[in-house]
Amino acid sequence: MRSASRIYGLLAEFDRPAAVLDAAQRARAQGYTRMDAYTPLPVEGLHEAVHPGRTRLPLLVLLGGAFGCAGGYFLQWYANVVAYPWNIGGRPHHSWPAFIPITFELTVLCAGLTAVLGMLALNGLPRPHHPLFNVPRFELASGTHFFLCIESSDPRFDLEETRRFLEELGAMSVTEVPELIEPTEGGAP
Amino acid sequence: MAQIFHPSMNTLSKVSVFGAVFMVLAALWLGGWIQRSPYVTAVSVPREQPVPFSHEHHAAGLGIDCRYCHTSVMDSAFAGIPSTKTCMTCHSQIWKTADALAPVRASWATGVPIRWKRVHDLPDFVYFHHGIHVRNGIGCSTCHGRVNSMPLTWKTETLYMEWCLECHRQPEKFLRPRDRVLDMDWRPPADQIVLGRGLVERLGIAKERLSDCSTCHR
Amino acid sequence: MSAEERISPMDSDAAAPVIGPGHTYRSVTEKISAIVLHRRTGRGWMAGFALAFFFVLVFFASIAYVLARGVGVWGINVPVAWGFAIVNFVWWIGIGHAGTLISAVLLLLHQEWRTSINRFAESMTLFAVTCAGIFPVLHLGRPWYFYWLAPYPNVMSLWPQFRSPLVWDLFAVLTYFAVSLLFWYVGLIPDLATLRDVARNRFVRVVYGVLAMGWRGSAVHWHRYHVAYVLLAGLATPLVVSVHSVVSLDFAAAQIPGWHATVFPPYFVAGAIFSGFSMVLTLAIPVRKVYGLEDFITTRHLDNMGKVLLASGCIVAYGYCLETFMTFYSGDVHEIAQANARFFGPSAWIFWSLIASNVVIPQLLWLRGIRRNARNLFLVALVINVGMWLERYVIVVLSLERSFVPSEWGSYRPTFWDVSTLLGSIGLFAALFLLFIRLLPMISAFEMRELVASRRGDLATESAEERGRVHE
Amino acid sequence: MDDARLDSTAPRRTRLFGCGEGRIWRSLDELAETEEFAAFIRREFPDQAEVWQDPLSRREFLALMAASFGVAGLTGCTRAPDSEIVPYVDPPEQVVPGQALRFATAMPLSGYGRGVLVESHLGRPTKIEGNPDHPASLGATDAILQASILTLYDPDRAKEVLRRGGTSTWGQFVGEVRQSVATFRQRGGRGLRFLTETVTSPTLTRQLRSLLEILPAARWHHYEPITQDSRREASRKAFGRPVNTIYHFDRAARILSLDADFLSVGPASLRAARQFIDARRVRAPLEPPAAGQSASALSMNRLYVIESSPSITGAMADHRLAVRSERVERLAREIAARLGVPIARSETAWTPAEERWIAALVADLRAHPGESVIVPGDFQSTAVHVIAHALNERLGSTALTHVESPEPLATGQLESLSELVREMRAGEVDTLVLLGGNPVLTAPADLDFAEALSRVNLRVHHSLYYDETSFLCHWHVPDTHYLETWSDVCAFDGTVSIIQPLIAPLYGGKSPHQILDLLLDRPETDAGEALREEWRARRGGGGSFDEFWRTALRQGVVAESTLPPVSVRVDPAALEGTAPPASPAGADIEVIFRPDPAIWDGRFANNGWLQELPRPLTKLTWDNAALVSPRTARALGVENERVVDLELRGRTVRAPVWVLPGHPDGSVTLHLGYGRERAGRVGNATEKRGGFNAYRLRTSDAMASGVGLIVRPRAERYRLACTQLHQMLEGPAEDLVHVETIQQFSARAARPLEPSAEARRSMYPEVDTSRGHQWALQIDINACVGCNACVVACQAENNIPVVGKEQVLNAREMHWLRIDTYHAGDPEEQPDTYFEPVPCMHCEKAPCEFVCPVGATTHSSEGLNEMTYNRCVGTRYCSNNCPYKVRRFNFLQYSDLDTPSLQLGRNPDVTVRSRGVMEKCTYCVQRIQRARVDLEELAAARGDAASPQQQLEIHRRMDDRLAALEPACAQACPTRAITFGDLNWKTASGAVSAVKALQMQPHSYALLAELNTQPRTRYLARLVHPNPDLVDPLSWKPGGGREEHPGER
Repeated sequence: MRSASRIYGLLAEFDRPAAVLDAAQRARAQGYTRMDAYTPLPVEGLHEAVHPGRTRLPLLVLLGGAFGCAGGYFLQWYANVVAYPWNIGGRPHHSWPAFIPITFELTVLCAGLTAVLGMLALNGLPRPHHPLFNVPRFELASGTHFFLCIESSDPRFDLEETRRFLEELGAMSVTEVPELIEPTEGGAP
Repeated sequence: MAQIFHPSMNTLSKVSVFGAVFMVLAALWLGGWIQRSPYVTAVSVPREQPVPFSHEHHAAGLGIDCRYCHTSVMDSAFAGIPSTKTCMTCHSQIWKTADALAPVRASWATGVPIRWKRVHDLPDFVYFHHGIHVRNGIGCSTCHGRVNSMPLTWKTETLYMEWCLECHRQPEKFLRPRDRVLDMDWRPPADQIVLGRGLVERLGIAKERLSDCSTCHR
Repeated sequence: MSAEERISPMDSDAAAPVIGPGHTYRSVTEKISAIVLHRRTGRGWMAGFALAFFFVLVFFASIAYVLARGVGVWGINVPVAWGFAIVNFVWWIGIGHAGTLISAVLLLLHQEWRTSINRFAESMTLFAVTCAGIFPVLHLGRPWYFYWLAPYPNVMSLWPQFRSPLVWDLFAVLTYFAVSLLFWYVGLIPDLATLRDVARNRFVRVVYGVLAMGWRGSAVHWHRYHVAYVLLAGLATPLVVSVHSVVSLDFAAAQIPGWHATVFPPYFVAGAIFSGFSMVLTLAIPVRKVYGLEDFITTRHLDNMGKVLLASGCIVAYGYCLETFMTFYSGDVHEIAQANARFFGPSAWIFWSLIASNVVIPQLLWLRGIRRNARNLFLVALVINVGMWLERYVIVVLSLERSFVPSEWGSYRPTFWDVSTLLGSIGLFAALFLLFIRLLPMISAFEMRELVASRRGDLATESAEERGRVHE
Repeated sequence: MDDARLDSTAPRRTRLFGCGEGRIWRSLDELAETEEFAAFIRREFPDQAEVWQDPLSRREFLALMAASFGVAGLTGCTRAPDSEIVPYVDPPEQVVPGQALRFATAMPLSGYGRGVLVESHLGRPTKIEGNPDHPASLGATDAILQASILTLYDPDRAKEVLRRGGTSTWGQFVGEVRQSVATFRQRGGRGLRFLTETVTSPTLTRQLRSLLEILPAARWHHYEPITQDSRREASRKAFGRPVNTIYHFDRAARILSLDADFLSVGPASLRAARQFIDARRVRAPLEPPAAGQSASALSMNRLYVIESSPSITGAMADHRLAVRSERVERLAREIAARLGVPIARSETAWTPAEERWIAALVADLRAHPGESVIVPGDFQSTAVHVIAHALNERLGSTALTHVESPEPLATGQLESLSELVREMRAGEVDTLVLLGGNPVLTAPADLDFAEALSRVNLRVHHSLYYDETSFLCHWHVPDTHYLETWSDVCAFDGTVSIIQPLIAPLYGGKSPHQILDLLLDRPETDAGEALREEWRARRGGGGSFDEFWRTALRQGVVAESTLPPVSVRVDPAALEGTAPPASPAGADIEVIFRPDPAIWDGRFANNGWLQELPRPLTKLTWDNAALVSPRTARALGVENERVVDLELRGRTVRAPVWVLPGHPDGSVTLHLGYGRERAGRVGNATEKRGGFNAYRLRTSDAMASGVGLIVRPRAERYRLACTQLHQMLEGPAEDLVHVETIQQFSARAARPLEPSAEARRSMYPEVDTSRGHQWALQIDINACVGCNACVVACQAENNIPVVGKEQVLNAREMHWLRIDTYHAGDPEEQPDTYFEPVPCMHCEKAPCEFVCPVGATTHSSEGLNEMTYNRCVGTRYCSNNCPYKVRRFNFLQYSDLDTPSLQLGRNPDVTVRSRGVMEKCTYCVQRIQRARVDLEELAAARGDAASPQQQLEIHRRMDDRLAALEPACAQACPTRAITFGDLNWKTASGAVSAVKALQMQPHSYALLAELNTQPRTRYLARLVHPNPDLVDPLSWKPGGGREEHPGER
């Protein structure tokens, strides 16, 4: 494939979580907005640094749970009261206490599914292919090393200056992350 | 390290994860659709018979009464299939040499019955009583369609339980006066519901009973 | 035993560490992934898997035979219409409770010692529930209609009868399986990514790469990941309580003496935890030994699990007492006759051996010597596993043998096929578990790294308590 | 069990046919080996069902695989297979497809007939009911009558004429017989002998007589293993002429049975049961009892039973005395003497208890002259019969009459057989024609009939099965089942029934009439000819014969054929003649022989329904056993299922022991008819089932009982399939059976047995049961004699499969209706015994329903607890949660779907259940549906009816239709213990239905009422009428009367 003619961003490597956290905070102070950190373990506070804001996930889960709850109860009510009301051992058709367990289970099921699928969706996963994987050392991001990536789409991004900035942050190394362009999209400038 | 995956995998994987749900639903829907398709139900699929008997000709054309052949339809569980003798009452006089009727004559001569193909076949665990349906005013055509227009007989209803229940839950929608049950051209009048309610009332039909399991299954 | 030796010089009052000293991100990562990627398949594993697989074949053969001839090949009869199948079902479901409990509850309680065992427990849960799920279908007179328990539009316009605890079961067990699966898989994603990146063989990379879903450890992802994980834990906690409660309702909702008891839900849940933890120990202790994981699964873990075992065991014992008390307190002649049959009847030996293994023997766990000695703990756990199976046998079978009308009192004798299905399911469980430890990281690597980080004070936000431990 | 058949008949057969014929018997045995084993595997009878070998289950297996995959499986049914309709070519009259016809006929058993009505679907008999117009049936049936339909379709019946065990044809037989007849004519019939069972058929008698006229030197013998010789001899001695004594229990206030099991044995047992119970029915007036309400208003007969082996008659007794058989005559003499009959009493020391018992009895009898009756047992000596006759005469009993015996042969049957055997030994018999019977099996062992038989040159056997006797005969001709043939038969009182065929012989059988016609050198016809001819002759002129014939066939009895009563007086000489029996050495044990309650003398051994029928009292199936009392068992050091060697007069059999509370001490009861070698695949004795052959101990001097039995316990055990292991009425069981004296009953007639409706209010809203039909069943356990008729009737009506001993051993029997039997009191002494039939309770608040996940068991708007087989997935949860455990599960494929003949006999209105579904009593819902069709028609008619009179008329017809609606159990019941009906129904006269009236009785109660399942099936308490001289009626309690029952010695 064609060599990297467009840059996805600059990738700085650190060996300690504290370092990358510090770097991210400084970068934000510097006014960088489009960046992300990649770590082999969740680092507390890091996401505020790289990308302030709260996730909508809990809301989604709540909605999912509500759907499961209502749907579950409706299902049972419809089946045993509306669709084919049987006389079952003299019990009322609408035996609501008997409908509770399944209502509960379906609530949990839907909420759980929403939590996971929502998390994936919001994270844009699955995404097996990503420019960062072009960087050979990035494979350490899932094991031992900590990375900060300032993306070229950042308004303040300037290849030279940003590289210098990152090196000042005490990165072990700073690498360009090439973005690959599909041949079908025609040549780049 | 190089990329492990081609960029197209991104779309592919997303689709496969988030589309799975819809695929399952589609499969279920397909199942239901096949179950109700003529392939399974044989609805409106004419049935080949050893003798190409035409209800159209006999009932509509010659105006023979249903009960002439289906003798026990009014009072027995089983409507009755005409014996070879019944056929021969006429066909010993007319069409004596018609090739189509050769099997009938053979049966009469040898005493070996004709083996008709069943068109309306219920599972063995369903107990259907023709007599009570006819007497309470369920017309032939309600379940069998306009048989008098069928050269070869076919099913016009699925005979699925859901179909039976339509009527067993709301008989008033389908009942007719008893003297009209044989009427092939019966159309429900505008005030069918009123008429039906009246009939249910007069015949003392216990509606709640009609959807008891033991009404049809024993 | 090397772990014990290593920690023995420390004063035994201080809590033992949850991870051996001197571990770095690299050491943890490599040690865990090596078991999967580099280490050669050991002879022990091979032998174990061969044995397990033999029983898997036995299982499949038995299933085929049962399907072909009917459940009559088992010892069941009237009055004892439920036999081994249901006993096994309840037993496996019970075992399947430790996983979610450890992962979810202990997570919410910030018990960091859970880290090195939760993956184990969760996987075990999945396999146990898988085994459990087979029996309810298999025990049907006409298994090929099992899907009639599920609500779906059909040409009969019929629906399930939602007052039946069996339908509750269906939903509870399926939900539990689904949620446990999600929980387990979500937990695996970062480790799969690790394996993807550590692996060298292209095929292996592709496989783990697909499973990892392109995880790249983004801080934002980590955040949402954490939220989702905690939410799941929050959902799973009531779920785990509900599932065995629902299972217990199969009996409590019925009216025959020995089943109709309001105490069942709580004490079934306790029993589930009891059996679940004992099974975790039964698996963890040998694996720990074989793969030399003593400094990941330390004596601290054994100790804690021993304590949980003891606690839940006491609750179960309380359940037995209460059940018996209520029997005589109610003054119901049938209940009392039932109890007498249990205590002194022809099958009394089963009841008493259950008491021995679930109530008496677990009392040994009061002794630290037992809790902290892997071998002893292992033996106790084994006994409890058996005891919990017996408990279900007593509830299901003994109750049915003596119901209301003496003319229909009966007895139950298991047949070859009863036993073969039980052993077969154990074989299936073992086989699945062996495959798991061979193919997937059996310890959560990223959480271990968190431990390392907190120990080394690598985290910017490190608390005094953590720093304290760093200087041990 | 096996060396009970040490001398296998195979070697004898070589001797018979010489070495030349050896091949035959060897091949025969090979046949026995291979075919029967193949049959086991083919599961034509379900025992040891090897379903894996069963093609059906393989199909199922594939089907289920297909169903579990594949989308079409979603609704559980794939494409419907193409099926066909095959109409008649030329339809018979009156046959309407889908509607059943009923024909009247009669079943002969031991010579005497009981009238039946047979239901027939498209020419296939499917169900047998009693004929109300027949004196011996009164509309009732017993287990054997009900089960006889299965014998009709039995695939093991003889199917072809056999000559020396090899296939032959009727034609060849005819040829050979015609030749030999010719030779006999020249010889005047010398050397020709006929052996029949008891015969009362006028036509058969006439045929035989006319044959004997032609062949004066020929002889006609008769023999029946369950013989009534003592009755015959006694009537000859006492009255000087052969008469049948007919007891009218409805006229008796005090009944004493001298070892007579009149409720279950004998040609009049059904009538006896009906009359006996009718005189015991007690009903409180429906309106609150008046002040004067007292026991006097509630009268009831009192039954004393002295018996040597527990019987259902004994179980119904108000006072029962269990003694060894030899003591019965001494007791009889004592009682007779005290009542002033001039007779020698035997020197016997009575225990104080016995003394009290006798005194009380004598006083009671004396106090009721005229309305007391003494019934002697068939298994007692002639003397006892004579004494009974004398006593009845002395007491001037009006509860019995006498009629001429309809039997043509007056000679005792044992005597007759012994003479035949003597002649055979002497070589005077050249040709022996055995019409029915199986003497090789049933003849007294000391006669060694088989050996004698081998000295006869030509042996012809005519019977339903190719049995032990047929095996030793040159010719075997298959007999016709009584539903396949024309014949006639007398009832106990001489009333004649015409037996008419409902179906052409399935297996080409020939009736005895045809065989005799053949011997008479008459043209070959069907038996009907001989019959009509006979009756033309008998009837003489006047009126059209066809008319007479049609009426006789329609009603099932020949008009005015009942014999008139004859007045007889006891000849005093008869009393002097009899000497008191020498009292035997007390120590040695007595053996009692009785017919098996189900398979009778063994002729029904191949009938699966009867084999699997839990015997009254013992609840054993598929086997007989050596029945002993608990005390005797302890004395012998044996327990249930222990195998013992029984030796009598040097002959030995090996039998398993069964301990039976209520059995007299010091004696052992053996049931006959088991240990068969050539009964068929169901009845043949094997290692695992089929019992032992008690005939091997039975000698001509010990036909009913004999002293001197030696019991040797062995090491091994033999598993017996018992369907009720816990029979003691104690602990939780106590409330299941309510028993009280009529004094206690009338004392609390107003007070119901149950907690008030208030106390039983449910948490759930009451279901509205005020509209439509609301079905209910009331079982009067005071009327239930535990005869099992209902159980088999239910099995026949509802296509209930036979599961075989192995399955019964695992408590998997399928009977929808079981008769629980409970003992109250100390089992060591003589406990009371109570019967309680238990069908489905059809609970309003059914515990089985709410646990079913798929709604396969639901509640109908008419209160039926419906079981929908085709929805059932088989979780068995309903069975677990049923407090009454009345549900039955098809653990394997029990219904035989392969044997064509068995399918013919099935009830087309009831689904044949497949493997894996639950089933249970449905109140015979198929009958309810049939009735509903008629009722709806009538309802519509009533809607149209113009005048109130018309409406009332139609209402009456609806009443009748409802009255005719009975489940099979109720219809079969000899004592009308079961009442079915509509709780909401009001008759034209405004009265409530019978069942409603019974439910309002103060002694009506529900089982396990404390569970508040609100059953539709309810019970009426058992009432007893003890003698106040023996026990205080007000403080009486079940089993409490124990000390009044003196133990033996």
